Amino acid sequence: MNALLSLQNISKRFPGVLALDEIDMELRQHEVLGLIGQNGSGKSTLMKIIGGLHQPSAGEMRLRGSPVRFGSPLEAARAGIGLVHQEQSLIGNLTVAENLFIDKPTDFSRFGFYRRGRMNDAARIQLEKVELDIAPDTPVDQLTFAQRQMVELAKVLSLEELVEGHLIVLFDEPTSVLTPTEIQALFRQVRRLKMRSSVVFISHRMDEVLAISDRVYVLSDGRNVAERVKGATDPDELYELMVGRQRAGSVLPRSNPPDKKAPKRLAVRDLTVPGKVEDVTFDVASGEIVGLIGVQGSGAEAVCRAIFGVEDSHSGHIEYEGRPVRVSSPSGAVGLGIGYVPAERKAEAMMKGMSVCQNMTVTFGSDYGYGGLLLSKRRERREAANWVERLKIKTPSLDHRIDQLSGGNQQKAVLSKWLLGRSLRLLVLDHPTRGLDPGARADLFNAIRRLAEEGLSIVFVGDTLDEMVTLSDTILVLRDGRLSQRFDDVQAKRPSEEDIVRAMV
Amino acid sequence: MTPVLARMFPSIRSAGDLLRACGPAIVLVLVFAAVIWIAPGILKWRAINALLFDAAPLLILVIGSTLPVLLGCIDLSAAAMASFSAVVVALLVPEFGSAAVPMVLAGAAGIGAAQGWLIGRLQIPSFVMTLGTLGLFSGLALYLSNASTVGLGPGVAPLDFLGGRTHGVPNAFLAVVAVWIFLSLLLRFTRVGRDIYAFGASELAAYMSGVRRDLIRSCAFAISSICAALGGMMLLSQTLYSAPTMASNLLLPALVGVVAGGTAISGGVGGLSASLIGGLTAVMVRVGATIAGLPGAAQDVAFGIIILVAVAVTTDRTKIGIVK
Amino acid sequence: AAMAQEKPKTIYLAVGTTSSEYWQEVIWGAQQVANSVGAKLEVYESGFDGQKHMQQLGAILAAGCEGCAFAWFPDSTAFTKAFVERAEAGGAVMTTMWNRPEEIHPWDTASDAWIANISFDGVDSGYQNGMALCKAIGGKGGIAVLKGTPDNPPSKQREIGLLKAVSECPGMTILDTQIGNWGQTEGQNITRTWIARYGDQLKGVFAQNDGMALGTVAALREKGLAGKVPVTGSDGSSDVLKLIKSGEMLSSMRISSQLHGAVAAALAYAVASGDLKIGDLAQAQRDFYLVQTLATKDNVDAMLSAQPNPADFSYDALKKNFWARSKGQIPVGVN
Amino acid sequence: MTQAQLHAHDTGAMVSPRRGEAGTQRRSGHTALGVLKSAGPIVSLVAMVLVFASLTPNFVSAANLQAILESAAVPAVVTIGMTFVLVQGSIDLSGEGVASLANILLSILIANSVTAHDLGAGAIVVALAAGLAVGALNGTLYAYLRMPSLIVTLAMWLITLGLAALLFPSRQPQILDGGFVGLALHKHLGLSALVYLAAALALVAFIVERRTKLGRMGFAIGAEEALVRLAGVNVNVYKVGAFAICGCLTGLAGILTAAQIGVGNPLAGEGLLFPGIAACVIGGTLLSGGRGGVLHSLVGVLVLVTLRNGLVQTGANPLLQKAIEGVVIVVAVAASTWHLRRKTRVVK
Ligand SMILES: Nc1ncnc2c1ncn2[C@@H]1O[C@H](COP(=O)(O)OP(=O)(O)OP(=O)(O)O)[C@@H](O)[C@H]1O
Ligand SMILES: Nc1ncnc2c1ncn2[C@@H]1O[C@H](COP(=O)(O)OP(=O)(O)OP(=O)(O)O)[C@@H](O)[C@H]1O
Ligand SMILES: [Mg+2]
Ligand SMILES: [Mg+2]
Repeated sequence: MNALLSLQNISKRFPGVLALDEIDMELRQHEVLGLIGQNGSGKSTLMKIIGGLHQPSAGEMRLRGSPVRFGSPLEAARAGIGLVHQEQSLIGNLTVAENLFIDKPTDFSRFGFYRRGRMNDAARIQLEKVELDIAPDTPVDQLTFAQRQMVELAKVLSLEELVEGHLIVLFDEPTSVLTPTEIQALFRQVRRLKMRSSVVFISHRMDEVLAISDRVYVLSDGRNVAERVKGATDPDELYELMVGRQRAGSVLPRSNPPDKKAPKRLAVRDLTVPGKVEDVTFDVASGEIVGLIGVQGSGAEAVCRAIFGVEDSHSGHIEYEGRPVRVSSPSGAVGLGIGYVPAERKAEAMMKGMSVCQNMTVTFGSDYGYGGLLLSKRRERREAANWVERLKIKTPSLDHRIDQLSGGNQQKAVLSKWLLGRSLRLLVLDHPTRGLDPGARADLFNAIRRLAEEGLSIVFVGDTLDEMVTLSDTILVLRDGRLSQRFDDVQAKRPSEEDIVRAMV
Repeated sequence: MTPVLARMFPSIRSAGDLLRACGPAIVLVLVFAAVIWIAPGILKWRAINALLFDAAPLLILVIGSTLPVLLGCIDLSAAAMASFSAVVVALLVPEFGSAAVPMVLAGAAGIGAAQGWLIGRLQIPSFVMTLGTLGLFSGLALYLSNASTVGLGPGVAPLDFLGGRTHGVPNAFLAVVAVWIFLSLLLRFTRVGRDIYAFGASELAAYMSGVRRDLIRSCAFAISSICAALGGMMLLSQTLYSAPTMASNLLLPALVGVVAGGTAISGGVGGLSASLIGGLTAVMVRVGATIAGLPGAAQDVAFGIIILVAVAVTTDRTKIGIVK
Repeated sequence: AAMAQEKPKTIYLAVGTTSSEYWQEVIWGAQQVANSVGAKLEVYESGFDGQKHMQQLGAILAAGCEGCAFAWFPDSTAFTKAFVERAEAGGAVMTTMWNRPEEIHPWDTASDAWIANISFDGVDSGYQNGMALCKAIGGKGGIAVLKGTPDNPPSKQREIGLLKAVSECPGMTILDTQIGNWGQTEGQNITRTWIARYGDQLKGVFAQNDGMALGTVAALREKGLAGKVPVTGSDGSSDVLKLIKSGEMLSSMRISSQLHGAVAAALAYAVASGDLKIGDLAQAQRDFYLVQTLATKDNVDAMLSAQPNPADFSYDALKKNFWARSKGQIPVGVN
Repeated sequence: MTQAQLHAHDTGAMVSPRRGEAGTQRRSGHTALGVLKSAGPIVSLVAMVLVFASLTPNFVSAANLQAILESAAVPAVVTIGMTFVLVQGSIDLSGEGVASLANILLSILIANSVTAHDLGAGAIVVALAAGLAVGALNGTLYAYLRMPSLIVTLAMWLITLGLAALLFPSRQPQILDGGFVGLALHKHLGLSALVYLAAALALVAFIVERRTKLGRMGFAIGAEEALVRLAGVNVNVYKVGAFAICGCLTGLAGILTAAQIGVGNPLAGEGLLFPGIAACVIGGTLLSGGRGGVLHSLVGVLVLVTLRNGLVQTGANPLLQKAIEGVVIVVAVAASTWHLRRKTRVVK
């Protein structure tokens, strides 16, 4: 087989970090290449190098046998290379059409003036490919999250018309925020694309990777550790190659079921968030893990945010440890011993530019000081170090900048911000595993499980049914903002996934 | 670096970091050296002493203005507040004597806190809010003083103190140092200080971590206002006359001082020592330009160019992702 | 102060800005004095920021300035006392221009250093312009008043003078008073609004300085009213003199700015060099107005053609009698 | 059951309709609510006119409307330029210096009473070029050296003001070029050429803002600069472009001031800056960038000019006018952004 794109000894060094360490890779024509690896193993960096966003520190990249070097995404696009980023990359106040062609060589502007008619016509063709029925001049910030993801897809597909010849399309974790329907639509497109292109596909879900890829590379610590051909491997082997330990039993079973007679930690009565949630009622016992699930937009996220006091308005009664409370701001919630890990880690949970330690101690650091006002840096550092060890947070030091950690480790640091609080009694987790590799996810689940056993109550919104069933003691299913069903004692009598799905629709 | 130093300054990890951290101080030393080279007479204790005395009002404003900037906000009203409180003190002294001073400081704190609180409640940019209060304070200062200078007799103990010297050191400068030490301790060792930096680094993340942002914003703006009022009183103690516009021109030099020290206008990075250095740099540049005998307009040009150079050298671009 | 017999090599002059004709002429006058004694003139500009002048004075004194000669502009009356006291503490001598609080004088405050305060009679300016206006509108009708920065003494004095004129010209009434902050654009915008508001009722405009008067004339021109509605200013700058000549303006109080700078510099130099002793000076020599002339159509040609002769502003020429063109002592309780 | 099968299962689960589907929905500006929201500043303008009209009958006369429009012309030009910078989330404080510099350059180069030059239109070109150059330099320092725009332009303010003072030929040059001064004097339908010029500029700026890459990328940079960079767009070019436009228009404002007064003034820019920024923000342009635009800013200018005019018309205490203006700025901005309030919104 002839290699379309080959990388030889590619290294990438960031200040203080060797992200890629002499990677060799080969992409053939008409193939889908899967790429897996733990958080921080260098997958995105590799994609960005191919896509022209980063330049390698060393090594050579050959396209159809001749060496190439892309100075910008535009140059890469001219060579037929398109990249779907890990994070959404659409610009909210531009139109769909403008976003589609922002990084492409087009002739939609003359003397700096846009020719909107032509651009919108071209955009319509792309939107049809992904079966999206929206006007091309809609500003992107009016789209739903999933619609945007489809626009991202259309954005890369538009290379088909703009560039002659064979394409290379790079997907960096496109599925982590998609629903299964959308994943199927994506896969259909990928299979269609194979006719005239080669695809690199990154995901943390082994089964997805196996379902779509012809070949799989496994990255670890910036090195290429294995290559497997489809059919000659299975998810467990891939997992092992990636994480380096057995998959089975990675999440520990619960040792002591929550005490049903224990006092209620939280009682939510008739919670209504206008336009999102209606009359939701449930209890959380101490030490209980309550999983909330529903399709996107079913209100689970709004319930979490209302409990933490960040919904702009809500009605209903919330009782906390037997007392009626009105939580109207996060500081109020924190005062009650409630913590919240939001889904939007980058924007809402992490103070970029500050150190791991500073991020961990922002909320409860003063508990380790004197009188709640004076700080003791020594004591709080000791406590932070303690949690770094307990959660196995991979960081060079406590003073490393948090945004330079891998996603999973960022998530663990964010989680430990709450765990530092001695007074924390209820932790609300909103999609805490989004973007985490399987190993990190298992670590996180084990940590959560352990904390629940110690008496912390947890409200949890997960990514997949599997997660919910693995972790929850009680599962509440939300449909269109209302509670449609509850499953008790999940760990003892596992509900079938069909049952749960039925309650969701 | 030795482990001890590394512990004390965790953010300094390489020679580049060190250079950048010391950049503002190096700029100050260079400017000072240039001034000494032009006019060796400046090295006399009396001369330095007089300079510090003059610099005190500006320095205290620079220190106060730093807190809103650490949040990523800006307080354009500080200089107007300084004039306003000087006028109000002068008007209140005949009635209340020395008590006028603490009264006005308390009032300034209240007004500053209200300002900070309103920024949060109304959700309008601090630039706009304080532009509005800038107009408000200067208008009120004109109105209350009936647009005239108000003389201040002797015998107002706090102001006499500010205008005096202890062991030859100007008390106004001692006050600056005291405020600087107090606020530095506050920023470094208390929860308020930590929250201010957290707020500056990411307001949303800090809010979601339980930082009481209205409270923090109110604190920062209250401190800024108190410092401004104190600056106004220092000025008053020097001139013994208050005028409704006497400190208005300190707005820009104060901002220059904050930024020239390396405090990022986007918040979260920098501190009071930086501001003190920046403020002293701003003062020394003016002194240098004066002593060098540059014509007035050329002094402004030189000042502008030095600001550009100083900021170009000292801005820590690694910590600010996107510069606005 | 140290009455050093050694002649100062530098004269220090503080000005509000270098961006105006008035101040440029002040500098010119002081420059002639400096040239004639072979001294250097250092000019300090503040942009009307008293703090800036404080720092500059501080820097000069800090570098050592025993017996220095300062001709200083206190940006507002609030700073005057501080300036003269500093000069005294630094062993230097100082004359001041324009701004002095009503209740302090060179003989009662820092009296060893503060030689004199030299100003122009704002009340007289307001009065004469007001009376010219009264005559121009035939003693009857409404006028509007543009004030400078509100806390500035000349602005207040000119208003007092105008009110005196109004009381002597009972048919003339003040329609409105607005603050134009000495600025041209502000004067223009406010006048536009007056024209819209008062229409034909607006018979004249009393602007407290030439800058605002220029703005007023510009606004009147837009409506074809320039020359029909009389406008008065104060300063007597060259462009305003031309407007008076062309009939678009009525009058302006012409002050001799060259003389202002020259006398302030010469007096400072005289004391610093020992030619004059502060103790010998009478009060009328230490706090006085300089003469001024109302520029009107009748005398404007002469004013426009007059070229200042540097020789008239040399130190020796002035030294014959520093007070030759004094209008007399500033009345007590006034500034 | 493998996860792949699971996904196949809940395929059905995920097809339930989502809330807030944009589907066939068009622009927010076309919905009634959208119109009302972006009309906030206009509503405040109308309310202000009504209040003043009820206080003094003269307020709504043709003559006064002309006065308002004439007074709004120069601030409008400044504000249009400023909008391009603010929309990107940066700020330009150098306006007063740049306008002063352009003003003095023009008036010493055009036929005048002080210098011997008479470049005619060439003087306008030189003055505009100076504005453009300073703007481009601002943009370059900001974009390429990554210095905060606030401090770059603050320094440039001092520098340009100093240069204007150095260029000042010791007497205010009276402009003798009749055609140039005529710009402000000759009236069509009661309005001078300056008003038409400002209106035409607003139209051109509006087209640039909506229809060109420079305009659209400005909005994008203000909203999501990191993403725009990620898309490989050369952000710096657009930043420099915006500052150059701002500098050029500010220079133009200085030139127009010269036409209005008929004399050159090295302090011509005084008082242009903060009201200009306030006007943008009152009109609904966010200091944080990404929202607002030229038309918004024009409404803001009208609000401020109308307020000043109205305060004079109604005879408010002149000493308190600044204070009243301050309060109105705060109230107007709060009112025009009230609908954006969210607990999780960040406004700095
Ligand atoms: N711009 C950067 N500056 C410094 N270090 C970086 C930068 N980008 C990535 N890194 C570092 O490079 C390494 C690889 O990161 P990369 O994003 O490629 O990982 P990944 O495999 O995509 O992880 P994930 O599964 O979490 O997306 C990490 O250690 C990361 O901290
Ligand atoms: N229902 C609402 N709709 C829109 N905006 C709101 C609403 N409630 C509050 N806000 C805005 O959100 C801001 C934050 O309000 P909140 O009370 O949650 O926080 P806070 O007062 O800053 O917290 P703390 O009390 O801890 O200081 C308010 O200042 C207000 O402007
Ligand atoms: Mg990645
Ligand atoms: Mg609150």
